[in-house]
Parts: sequence; C-alpha cells; structure tokens
Amino acid sequence: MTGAAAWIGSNGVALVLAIPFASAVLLLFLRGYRLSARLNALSSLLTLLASLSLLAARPAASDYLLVDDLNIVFIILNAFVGFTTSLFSASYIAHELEIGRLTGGHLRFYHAMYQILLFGMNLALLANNIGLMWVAIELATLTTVLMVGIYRTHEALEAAWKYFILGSVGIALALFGTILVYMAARPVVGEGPNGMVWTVLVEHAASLDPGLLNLAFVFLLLGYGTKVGLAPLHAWLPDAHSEGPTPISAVLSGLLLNVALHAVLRFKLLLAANPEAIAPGPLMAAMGLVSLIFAGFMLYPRRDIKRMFAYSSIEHMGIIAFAFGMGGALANFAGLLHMTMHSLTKSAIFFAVGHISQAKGTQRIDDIKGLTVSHPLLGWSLVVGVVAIAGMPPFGVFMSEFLLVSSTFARAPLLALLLVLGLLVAFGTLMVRLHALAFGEPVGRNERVKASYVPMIAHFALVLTAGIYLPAPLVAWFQHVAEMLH
Amino acid sequence: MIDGLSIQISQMLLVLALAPLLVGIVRAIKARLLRRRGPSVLQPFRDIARLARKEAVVAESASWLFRVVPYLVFAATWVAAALVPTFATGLLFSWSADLIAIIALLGSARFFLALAGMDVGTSFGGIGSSREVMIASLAEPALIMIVFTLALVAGSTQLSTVAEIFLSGVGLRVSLGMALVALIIVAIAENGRIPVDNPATHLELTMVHEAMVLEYSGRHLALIELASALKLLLYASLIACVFTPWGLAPAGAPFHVHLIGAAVYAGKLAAAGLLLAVFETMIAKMRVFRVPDFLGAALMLGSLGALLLFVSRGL
Amino acid sequence: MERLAFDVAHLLAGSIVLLSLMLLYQDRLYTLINVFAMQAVVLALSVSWQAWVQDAPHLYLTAAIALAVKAIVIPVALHRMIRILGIHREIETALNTGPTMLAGLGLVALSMAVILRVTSDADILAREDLAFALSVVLLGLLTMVTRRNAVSQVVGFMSLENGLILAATGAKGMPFVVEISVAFSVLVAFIVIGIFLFRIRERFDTVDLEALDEVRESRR
Amino acid sequence: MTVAPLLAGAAALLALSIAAIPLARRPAGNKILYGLALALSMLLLGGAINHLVSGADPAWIRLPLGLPWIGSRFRLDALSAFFLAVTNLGGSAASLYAMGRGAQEPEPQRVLPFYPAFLAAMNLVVLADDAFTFLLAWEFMSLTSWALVMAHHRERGNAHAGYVYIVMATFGTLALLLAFGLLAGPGGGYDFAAMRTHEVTPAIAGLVLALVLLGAGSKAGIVPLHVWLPLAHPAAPSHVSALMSGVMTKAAIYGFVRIVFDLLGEPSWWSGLIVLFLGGITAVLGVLYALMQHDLKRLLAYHTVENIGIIYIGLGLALAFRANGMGAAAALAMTAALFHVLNHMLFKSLLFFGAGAVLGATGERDMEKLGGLARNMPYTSFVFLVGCVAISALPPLNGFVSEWLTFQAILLSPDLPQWALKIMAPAMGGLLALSAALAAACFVKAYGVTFLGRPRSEAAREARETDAFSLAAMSALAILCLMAGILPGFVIDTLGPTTLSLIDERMPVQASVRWLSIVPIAESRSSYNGLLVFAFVAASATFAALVIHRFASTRLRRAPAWDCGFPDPSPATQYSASSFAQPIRRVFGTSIFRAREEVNMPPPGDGRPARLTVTVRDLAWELIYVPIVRGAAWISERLNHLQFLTIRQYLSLVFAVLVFLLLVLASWQ
Repeated sequence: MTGAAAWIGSNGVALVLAIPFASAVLLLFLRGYRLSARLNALSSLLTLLASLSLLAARPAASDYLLVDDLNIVFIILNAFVGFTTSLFSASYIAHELEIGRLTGGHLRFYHAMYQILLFGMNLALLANNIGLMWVAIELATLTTVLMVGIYRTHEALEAAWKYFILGSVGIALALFGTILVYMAARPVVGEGPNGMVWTVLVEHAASLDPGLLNLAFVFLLLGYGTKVGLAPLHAWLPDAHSEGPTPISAVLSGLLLNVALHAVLRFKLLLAANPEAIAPGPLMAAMGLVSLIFAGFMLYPRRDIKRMFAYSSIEHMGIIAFAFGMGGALANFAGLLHMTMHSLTKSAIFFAVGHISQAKGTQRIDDIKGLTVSHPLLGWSLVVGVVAIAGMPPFGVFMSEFLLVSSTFARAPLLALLLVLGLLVAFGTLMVRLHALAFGEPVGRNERVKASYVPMIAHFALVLTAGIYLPAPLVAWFQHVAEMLH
Repeated sequence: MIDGLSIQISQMLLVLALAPLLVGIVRAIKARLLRRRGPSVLQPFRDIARLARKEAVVAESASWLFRVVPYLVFAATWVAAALVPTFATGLLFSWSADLIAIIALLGSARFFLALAGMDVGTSFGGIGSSREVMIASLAEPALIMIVFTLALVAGSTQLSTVAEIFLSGVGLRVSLGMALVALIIVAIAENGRIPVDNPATHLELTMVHEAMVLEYSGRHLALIELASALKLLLYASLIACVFTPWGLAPAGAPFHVHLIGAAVYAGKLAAAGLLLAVFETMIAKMRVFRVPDFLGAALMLGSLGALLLFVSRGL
Repeated sequence: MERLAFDVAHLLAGSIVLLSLMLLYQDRLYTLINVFAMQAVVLALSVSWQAWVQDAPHLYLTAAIALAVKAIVIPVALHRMIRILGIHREIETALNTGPTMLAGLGLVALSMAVILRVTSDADILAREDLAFALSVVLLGLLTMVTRRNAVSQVVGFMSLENGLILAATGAKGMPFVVEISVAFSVLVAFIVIGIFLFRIRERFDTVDLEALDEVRESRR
Repeated sequence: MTVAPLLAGAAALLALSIAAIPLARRPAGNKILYGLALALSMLLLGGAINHLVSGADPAWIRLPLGLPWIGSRFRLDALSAFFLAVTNLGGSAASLYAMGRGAQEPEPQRVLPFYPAFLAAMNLVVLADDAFTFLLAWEFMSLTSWALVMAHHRERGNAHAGYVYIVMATFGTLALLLAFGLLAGPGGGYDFAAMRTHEVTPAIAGLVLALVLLGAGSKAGIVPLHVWLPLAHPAAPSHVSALMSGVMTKAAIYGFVRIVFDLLGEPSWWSGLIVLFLGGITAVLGVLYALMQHDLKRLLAYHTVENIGIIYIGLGLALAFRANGMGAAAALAMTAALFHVLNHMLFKSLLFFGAGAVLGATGERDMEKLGGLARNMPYTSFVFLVGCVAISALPPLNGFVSEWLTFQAILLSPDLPQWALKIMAPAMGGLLALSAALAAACFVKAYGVTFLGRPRSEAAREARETDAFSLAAMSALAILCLMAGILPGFVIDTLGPTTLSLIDERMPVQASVRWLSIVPIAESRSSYNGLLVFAFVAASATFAALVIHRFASTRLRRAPAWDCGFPDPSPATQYSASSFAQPIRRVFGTSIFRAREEVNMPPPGDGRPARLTVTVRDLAWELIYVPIVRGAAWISERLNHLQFLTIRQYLSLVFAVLVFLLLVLASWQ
C-alpha cells in the first residue's frame, strides 16, 4: 500500500501525462456511451489524484518536464476542472444523444479527443522545453478545433475553420518567437537542446541577447496571445465557444486560455530576468486593458448566450493579463487568484448554460426568460454564476478585483480608472442580460432536463469559500508565485 | 417663579380676550373707511358665542380627524400666542419654545387645518388646502430668513431675549428694516388678509382659508374662528414685541410697570389694527398665482437682510 | 570557406525573399502555385546547404520533406483542386498590385531594420538569415491578408512557414527542426483537406452580403 | 461589550437565511423566520445600546477571514454602536411587521432567504474595521437588497428598477474601492487603523472626498445619484422598502461619516462647503419631486432623498466648523445630523409600513385610486398621521427637533471665517426651511388623498384594517417618534460619546437642564422643550373641549356635505393628488420638473371628455443618465461590426498589431 503510494509519489508526473493518453487510446476503440463516459470521468479523476500527488512529492526538473510552484497551480486547476467537466459532459452528452445531435461514432471520437486535450494541456504546462511546450499547445489547439466542429453544422464548421486558421497563424508566430529565443540563448548556453530548456534559459537570462529576446517576446505574445484570446486577436474565441459542445466551451474558457497564458507568463519571467530587455509588463497590461474594455462593450449587443459568456471570458482574460502586466506582489496575487476564480466560475456558468440551452432548446437570449420561475435550480445557479463572475461578494472574483483595482489606483490612477470603466461596462451589460434571462415570465418550451448539479455546486462552493476565506498554505503559495513573477 | 407663572397665565387669558377684539376693531375701522356704520367691535365675541351654542353639522363623509382638528388647531395657536411676549418679557415658560418653535407650532396648526379641508372630500376643501400649503411653503422660508436676521442681531432666537436686547437698543439697521417689511408681508399672507386672501367672503374662487373651513359649523367653526383671531393677534404682538419693544415690562419688574406695559400693548394693537384696516381698504385682492411673487418679495428681503448680517458680522 | 558558406546561404535566403515578393503580385492561381513550388525548391536547397555547413545530417531530412511535400505533393494537389472547384481564373486581390508591392518592400525594410538594430552581437550568418526569414514570414502574412481566395491564402501560409523553416535551420544546432517541419506539413495537409472537403471557398472569406446578414442574425 | 457576541448575532442571521431556503415554502416558516430575525435584531440592538450608555472603550476583534494578511477586523466604537442601534431598531421593527404582513407575500421563497442576510450585511457594514470587510459587507448588502427588489420581478418595471439599482450600487462600490485604494496607499494597508495613521496630501484628500461622495452618496441617494432610489425602494416588499429607505441609506451615511470624519483626518473648509451645497440641493429637489408623485411608496422614497439631504446639510456644517476648529458648533451640527439619522429611520419605516398596510388592504399604491381609508383603517390611519407629522418637522414630534438643531447650528455659521461658507450656510438654511414647508405640503397631500376624503375606488371602499403584528410594529415606532420628540435630551446625551469620538467635542449634557428642555449653547440663546409644548397643547385642547362641552352645545348632526350648496355625489370630483400639487407645480414647475401640461379639448358638441395630461420628468435622467446610456449603446453598436468581419480581415488585424509592435521595437532604444 505504502509502496504504491510511494510509487505514485515518485511517478506523479508520468501519471499525469500517461493516464489521459492511455485512456484516450482506450476510448478511441471503446463502444457504448455509458461505459466510455464513465471511463472518461474515471481517468480524469485519476489524473486529478496524480496531479495532487505532485503536491506531496515534487520530482526534480528534467530536460523536458518540470514541476514548479507556477505550473503546479495550473496543473491542479486543470485536472480538477477537467474532472468536473467530464462529470458534466456525461449528463450533457447523454441528452445530446437522446435528441440525436450526436451519434455513437462521434462519441468515441469525442471522448478520445477530450482525453487528448487534457493530455496536451498537461504536457504544455509541465513542459520544461519551450519547443515541447509549443508542440503541446499546437496539439491541444488541433484537438479543440476538431471538437468545435463536431456538430458539422454550417456555423460549427465556420467556427472551427476560423479557429483553425487564426490558430495556425498564431502557432506559426509563436514558433518564430521560440526560434528567436533559442538564437538568443545559443551564444550563451551553447548549441543543442539545452538552448530550449526553460530552467537553463532562466539561469542565464541575464546574459541573453536582449534585442532578440524583445523580438521573441513580441512574437510569443502575439502567438500565444491569440490562444489567450486577447483583443484584437480574439476573433476565433466567441464562435468556437458558441458553436462547439458546451463541455468544450467550459474547458476552453476554463483551461485552454489559462494554458496559453501560462506560456506567456513563462516568457515574461524570462524577459523580466534580463535587465536590458524591454519590460514585458506594459505590453501585457495594454493588451489586457484593451481586451477588457472592448469585451465589455461587445457583451451588450450579444444575442447568443454562450457567445456572451465567451466575450466575458475575453474580458476576464484581459483583467488577468492586466494584473500580471502591472506586476508587483498585490497585482500578481490578484492575477493568480482571479485566474483560478475565473476558471472555476466560468466553467460552472457554462455547465448551467449548457443545461439551460438544452432545456429551452435554444441559445438565443431573447427566447430564454424567467428561468428562476421555470427552472429554479438552473436559474438561480445562473444568477449566482453571473453575480460571481461580475465580481460581487461574497465570491472570490470580488477579492481579486478588490486587490487589483485598489492597488492599481494607488500606483497608476488613470489605468485604474480605465479598468473601472471596463469593469462597470461589463457589469452593466451582463446584468441587463441576466435580468432578462432569469426573471420575468418564462417563455418558450420548458423541458425538464436530467442535469448534473454536483460539478456546478462544487465550483460555486469553492468560489464562495475563496471569497471569504483563503487557507494560509494556499496564500503562502500564491504569494511565493507572485514573488516569482515579480 | 410665582409672578412668572401669574404673568404667564394672565397673558394666556389676555390674548384669548384681545384676539376677537382686534378682529372687531379691524372690521369696524374698515367699515368706517368704506363709509358704512358696520358692526360694533364686540361683534366677533357675539359671533363666536352664538356659533358655540349652535349644534354642529358634520358631513357624513367626515372622519374622526374632522372633529379633533378644531381643538388641536385652537390649542396649538393659543399656546403659540401665549409664548410671544405681549406686555411683559418675564413669561415663565418663554424658554420652552423659541421663535423657530413658535413658527413651527403655527405650522402644525396649519397642517391639521389643511388635512381637515381634505377630509370631507369636496372640491372646495381641496382648493383651500392646496392653496394654503402652497402659500405656506413660500411663507415659511421667508419667516425663517427673518428669524435668522433677528437672531443674528440679538444673538438669540429666544423671543424674550430678543425683545430685551432690542429694548436696550441695537441702533437702526438696514437688514432690520428689510426684515420688518418681509415680516409684515408674511403676516398678511399667513392670516389670509387682502391682497392674498379675503377673510370676508368665501364665494370667490380665489379664496383660500375660508374654502378650507367651508364644511365647519357650530362650535368647531367657533374654535377655528377664535384660532385665526389668535393668529392675527400673535403676528401683531410679534411685530410689536420685536420691532417696537418699548413699554415691555422686563422680568421681575414691579406690578405697575406691568400695567403700563399692558396699556402700551393695547395701544400697539390698536395701531396695528388701524394700519391693517387702512392697508386692506387701499389695495385690491390679487390673483392667486400672483401670490408667489408677493411672497417671493418677502423671501428676497428676508434672505437679503440675513445675508447682509452674515457677511457684515464677519468684517 | 566560411566566406563562401555565408555567401551561398545569403544568396539562397535572398532568393527565397525574392520569390515571396513574386508571390505577392501573382494574379493567376496556377502561376502562384508554381512560384510557391519554386520557393519550396530553393528552401530545400538552402536547408540542405545549412545541413552541409553545420554538418547536421538531420537537416537533410527537413530538406527532403520540404522538397517532397511543398514542392511536389501540395502543388499537385492544389492544381487538381483548382480544376475540381473550377476556380482557376479567380483573381481576387484585396489590394492592387502596386500598393501590395510597396507594402512588401516596406515589410522587408522593416524586418531588416528590426533585426539589424536589435541584434548586435549575434553572429553574422544567423543575423542575415534571420532578417530574411522574418521578411519571408511577414510577406507570407501579407499574402494571406491581401488575397480573397482560399487557395492563395493557403499558399501564403505555407510561404510563411517556409520562413519559419529558414529561421529554424539558420539557428545552428536547433533541436526539433525535423519534428517541426513534420508538424507543419501535417497542419498544411489539414488545411488543404479542409478546403477540399468543406468547399471552404465561400466560408473562408464570405464576401456576399446576404450571407453576412443571415450570419449576423444568428451570430450576435 | 466585546464584538464577538454581535458578530455571533450577525452570523446567526446568515445561518437563518440559509435555513430559510427549505423553510420558506412552509406555512409556518414565515412566522418562525421573522420571529427569529426579530429576536436576533433585538439582541444586537441590546448590545449596541449597552455599549452606548455604558460608554465603554472601543472593542475590536480579528477573524482569520477576508484578506489573508490582514484578516477581517471588526470594531465596535461609539459611532458604529449608534448606527448598529439604528440598524437593529429598524430591523426589529421590520421583522415584527413582517410577521404579520409577510404572510401575504405571493412568493415567500424569493424574500425569506435574503431578508436575514440583508440584515446581517447591514450589521457587518457598521462593524467592519478594514476596507475589504467593509466593502464586502457593503456590496453584499447591495446584492441581497437587489435580490429582495427582484422578489416581485413579475410586476412591470421592477426588473428595470432592480437593474438600475444594482448598476448604481456597483458604481458606488467601485468609487469607494478607489477611495480606499488611495487611503491605503500602494503598500495596501487596508485596515482602518493603518488608514487613520496614513497621512494624505490635500489633493488626495479632495479626491477621496469626491470618491466617497460618489460612493456613499449614490447609496444614500444624493442628487443627482438618487435616480435608482425612487425606482428600487418602492419595488421591494414593504418591510424591505422600509429597511432600504430607513436603514440602508443610514449605512451609507455611516460609510461617509466613517471615512470622512474618522479615516481622512483633518478636513479642509471647502469640503464642508461642497457637502453643504449638495445637501441643500438634495433636500429641496427630493421633496419637490416627491410632491409630483402619486404613487404612495415612490413619494416616500423621494422623501428619503430629501431627508438624506437634510442629514448632509448637518454633516457639511460639521465639516465646516471642524475645519475651523469650532468644536462646540461642529458637535452641535454633528448631533443634529445623527439625530436626524435616528428620526428618519423611525418615521420613514413607520410610513413605509403604513403604505404597506394600505397596499395590502387595497392592492393599490396609486393614491388617485385611494381615499377615505381613515374610516376603515382607523389605527393605521392614526399611526400614519403620527409619521406624517413627524416627517413634516412639526412639533412636538421628533422630526422637528433635529431640524431645529440644524437651524441652531446654521445660526452659528456667521463666526466662520470663510466668505463662501458665510453665504452658503444661510442660503442652505433657507432651502432647509423650504424643504420642511414643502414636506408638510406633501404629506397633507399624501395623507389627505390616501386616508381622508371619499374612496375613489371599490378597493378603497372595501379596505379592512391590517393585522395585529403590523399595527404593533407601527405603534411602537409611533411611540418612539413621540418619545424622541418630547424627550430629545436623552437622545442628545446618548450621542455625546459618538460626537466626542469624531470631533473631540460634545454637546453639553442635557439631562441636567430643568424641565428636561434642550439647550444647545445657552438658554438665553435658544432652548426648546418638546415635553412642555406637548403638554400645553394637550392640556389646552382638553381644556377647550371641556369648556365647550360643559357650557356650550354638545349636539351633533350628520348631514350631506355642504360644499357651498353644490354637493356632488361622485368621489371623482374630489381634489386628486395631482390637482393638489398643481399650484406648487405652477410655482416651481417647468424649469425643475420639465413639467408639460397638455389639454386636449374636444370641439363643442363632441361627447368625448376633455383630458389634461401632465408629464413630470426627473432632471437627472434627462441630463445625465440618458446621454450616458445612449453613448454606451452607440459605442457598442460601432464596435459590434468587429463581430462580423471575415477571417481575412481578422488576419489583417493580427498582422497590423504585429507590424505595429515591430515598428515600436525598431524605434526602441
């Protein structure tokens, strides 16, 4: 028993990668919906456990894989949301089967892709080699492209295609950036694979060629920024969210954006460690602010509920990017907290929205009214979710926004005013829609759905707790990461 | 203590006795000015007595409030009138309400009267009440501004103190003059005299006070008439005690001084009545929507006077 | 020797840039594809040259892939597709040739400026190479955004990627070059198949307005 | 008295709201939950009063919640104790009232879970001692009250009301957040203790004041930030309306006082000027708009705006005096303001309860359809009358006392050195008097049209007296109004420690003054004795009654109304609310209300009735909010085109950004 524990402890990293991959292969050949859904959930759970084991025993960094304070936050979050989403997807996909939007063939593909996606993201997070990271992110992107297009409708295909093309260009730019980093490193680190190992790079960061690093960062920011969904590189995001199956929207918003962000952060660290290089902060802050305000205004004219929340994801990614761009202990802490809270809340919202759109048979906001009357539980969860994501207490987002806004105002009042403007606009627009969706007389068809509330409630419980009480170890850990990020 | 109490009580009775008399005097003089013989100056007493003896007719749609109001109005007005120094400043309870409180007390009386006007649910009552409160809402700020002026000169809103200080002489001041004019205007408006209102009739569409009490009869009407008489007296003695404080018996003065004070006070009242009558006969009633301008003038004067003082005090 | 190595690399890279510029003003699809194929050939040459200079044998593999996939397979596929989709005389440029050329030259100048200004001490060969690579990348993007037609956009993307390969091979001893070129071939294959399967032509770039409005409604 | 028990009470309230989720639908749930809420509020009230009278030192506690490195701190000092008392007094009254009226809720499950949480939030606001906890409680207060406003979401316009409310509330919270950001500094010293010590430059102080006026002001309803208030307060269930108007606005006042008087340090005189001016404007505009309403609850809501203005006048004076080191005067003004806080809570809750009772009895909020309720609802009409007299600032009730104190404070303003203040103070005094008089007019209208006259609708004719709980709550408040009116000395003395803690100065002790009258500075200067005035009026009224009934007739005859000989049977001929307000509309009319009267008179011979339509609009909407909303919509319409670009155009965007960044890079160094 203890032996097993020890073994797991020692091979945590391998497990985090192996479990999804193996189950993906398995799922590809597995028939029967119920079984594969269960296997999907099970393997996600195992991945979660494995990732938790990383807390206990942290393996030393190899040339290819690395576990440090920064990415462990992401990995555990990733595994957790991946697990809850797999639970949600079980009930969601069941309904899709009943109404015949999906067929068995699609399903095998779907579940396999889901695991591949988890694998790709975990790999991207664990990668200690910027080339490997690039490959992993491309893999994740391609899988999501395939899943977005899974419904084969006109819109779905167009969304997938848009995502694909913009994504590929992003990938290309990111690769160019990666090459540039290598070239910057080569004179110092010497030729060969070492020039791509992140830990090595960070060691020698100070002596790398600043000019090349700057150039590299521009390309990396644009390349991975496309994945993060920062305006004006966001175009793929709303469509991909609104046309794909909802579990995928949840994973996209909750996880993939974070993974891309993690990549950007890694390179930010690299630049920050180099005194002559340009400060990456202002770039990120500017893009973040633009995304925030832009998305805030774009929320208003939306007619499609999933698309609206996709824009809200852009908004929050903007906030997070802004926070990390501002830097400093408080802002970084706020950024990390906000990222975590956003992943949990937004995915929970998508869980709710998924069931709602199934119950109403539409995603058009105008055709959804009075949910708190027709579907009390779903309706109120939507209310809670929107209230939480809009940054109202007692939910976690409030704390991060509190820290961000107040600390920024003391440092850069004008930026803070812009930030507040963006927050207000986004809040106002979200609330307009919420009033229409949740209150008033219900319209349209009101089917009961067999919804799985557990993931939703679990997420909300976490977000609520975090809003009131953050456990000391978590805080210390976040603070350490914040220190790390300067 | 004891003499203070006696002065207080005697004043309460005095105002009660003098109020109808003042009304009678005004009516008589007006009649003379219009070359009518007119009723005797005691007519108001007779009217009130007769009204009190008659049975009261109450409209079916009237509520409990309708029958309580007359007593409240009378009481409030009487108390207010009893706290304004008439012939002596040494009133026992003068400190229980300063000028602002007295004004507010009259405000309460008006509040209830206006409610009574609404109570029966007739259009006349409504007209009366709504116009009454409109006039009051302009008169009260003016009054407060006047109070500011006086209070700044005297450094107090306590009427007895004000009177004593003015008696000791504060010199001639522009702002006081303004305050006086403003106070007179307000007094005219508040007592529903020409040109704001015509107490003699209630068949004009522009009437205010009379329309409000239209439904009252018998003892209720008697009380209300008495109350309005008291109100007139109150304003007269207010103006008298503030702007012509001569002859006021100071606190603790010997008995004969109080007698002199009383005599002087009677004289002042007569003069006030005469002036009022002359004024009323000389000018014509104005349209109700000209009243705001009329009162606006008072407000202007009052605030001007106050401002002058506020600013000059600091120099 | 070093001198010669530098000159040849320089020559090849420069000619790739030249071909990218040529791509810009092609208004016939067939010729476009042919020019691209030519670029791929030159790329293969330069990659193998690099392989020889750096004596890194695995780069020959990259060169082979470039030659096989980009110079032969894809051009042929595209030719067939054009014939099948019947779009051979479509010339939809968003910008006239003149401005496009100017923009292209501007981009080349820009990339030169950037590279030469920022990189002071990177060794000369890599530096020049990098400048060329960057301009190829930018030109490729320019091609993508100035063409309305799906096929020519794919071509643009692929020439962009050529730039990447150029840069990658230029960076001495860079790992993963082969893997990357493979990955990209896969990507491109995906795109081509995508176009072919879903008749992407009209979806790739919707210009007809009713479609847009109908989309608008469903898409808010 | 330590803080812990109070926090426990608040926590119990929160627990109660969770328990309410399952209990709400039970028939008994209503009484149980509100009963428990009542008990808890009473306990908290007891704690607060105990702290006030015992004059204990401030107690504080730190819980390991909230911001990790600061924890969430709670502190009970004189100020918070006073507001805690106000809050829970209102809370208990509302709970008692709701034990009866709450049963009539159509959907209790939309009210019960949020009600105790709302109470808890308000308690936490006044107890919080660090910025995060404060704002958390503050925004949670907004959130819960928003949920309560949305309880009647089916009624027309309520969704709009809730929306405007929540957006304004968040706007306010963000403003406060910025203010705290300034006070805390970049180091993030978010606990109030640190802020007290943290010195700020005058410029920063001014900025903070402005932000606090925006933040706390939008919650309290300062013009022009008041627009949400007359929408949201009436929309909620009546006991919640009472809480929002009577108590929540006081939490906003508390926020202002706490930050400006306690955290911000020494004020500068112009801050007093600004606050004074805003207060005056708010008071007059509030009451003027109130006069134009004929929805009973909305009228009351607008009166809240007025009273907030009065309170701010007092606060402004206090600031001005304090800035010039006139401690005694500052204490007087502050006492006046805080006294009015208490008074407004009392009579505004009472009036909203009354309105709720009317609503329950007739199903009508529109006064034009009411009338004559005094006969069917005698008790309600009596207590409502008490409330009307109190809010109209008429002696001998409490409303008058606080306004009288404010006047006394204004009379001290000539000693101020600054000219602007010299001129502003009396001007605001005039506005104060004006608003008082207009308030009286407005409540003659409200009471006269609602309770007096003849019923204007079947519902009004059939109205029945409301239930015992509601009556108990209303009577309790009415008695308190009277008590505070005739025994103001005790209230003033209780406020002593609070003013002492804020401006190291307090009004002279009143309890020792003979006959329990109140003397702000010196008896020769001014004094007032509500007890005696009340006694005199009562005595002479009875005296008159006795005399008349003894010596004159007691006969009484009921007869049709005389009405100058033209009695009209139809109640429609009565003066209606709008006709009552017409003269005042004519006077202040067109400029302030944008009032438009249009008469369409059918041609002679045409049978159709002529009709007069009057439209009155709130200036603030016209001038501020509509343009903002239009602007936002315009921008988002323009930006929205970006949603419909083609892939090529999106690529061009990316391309453009790339080129731009490269250019930046090229021109670097």
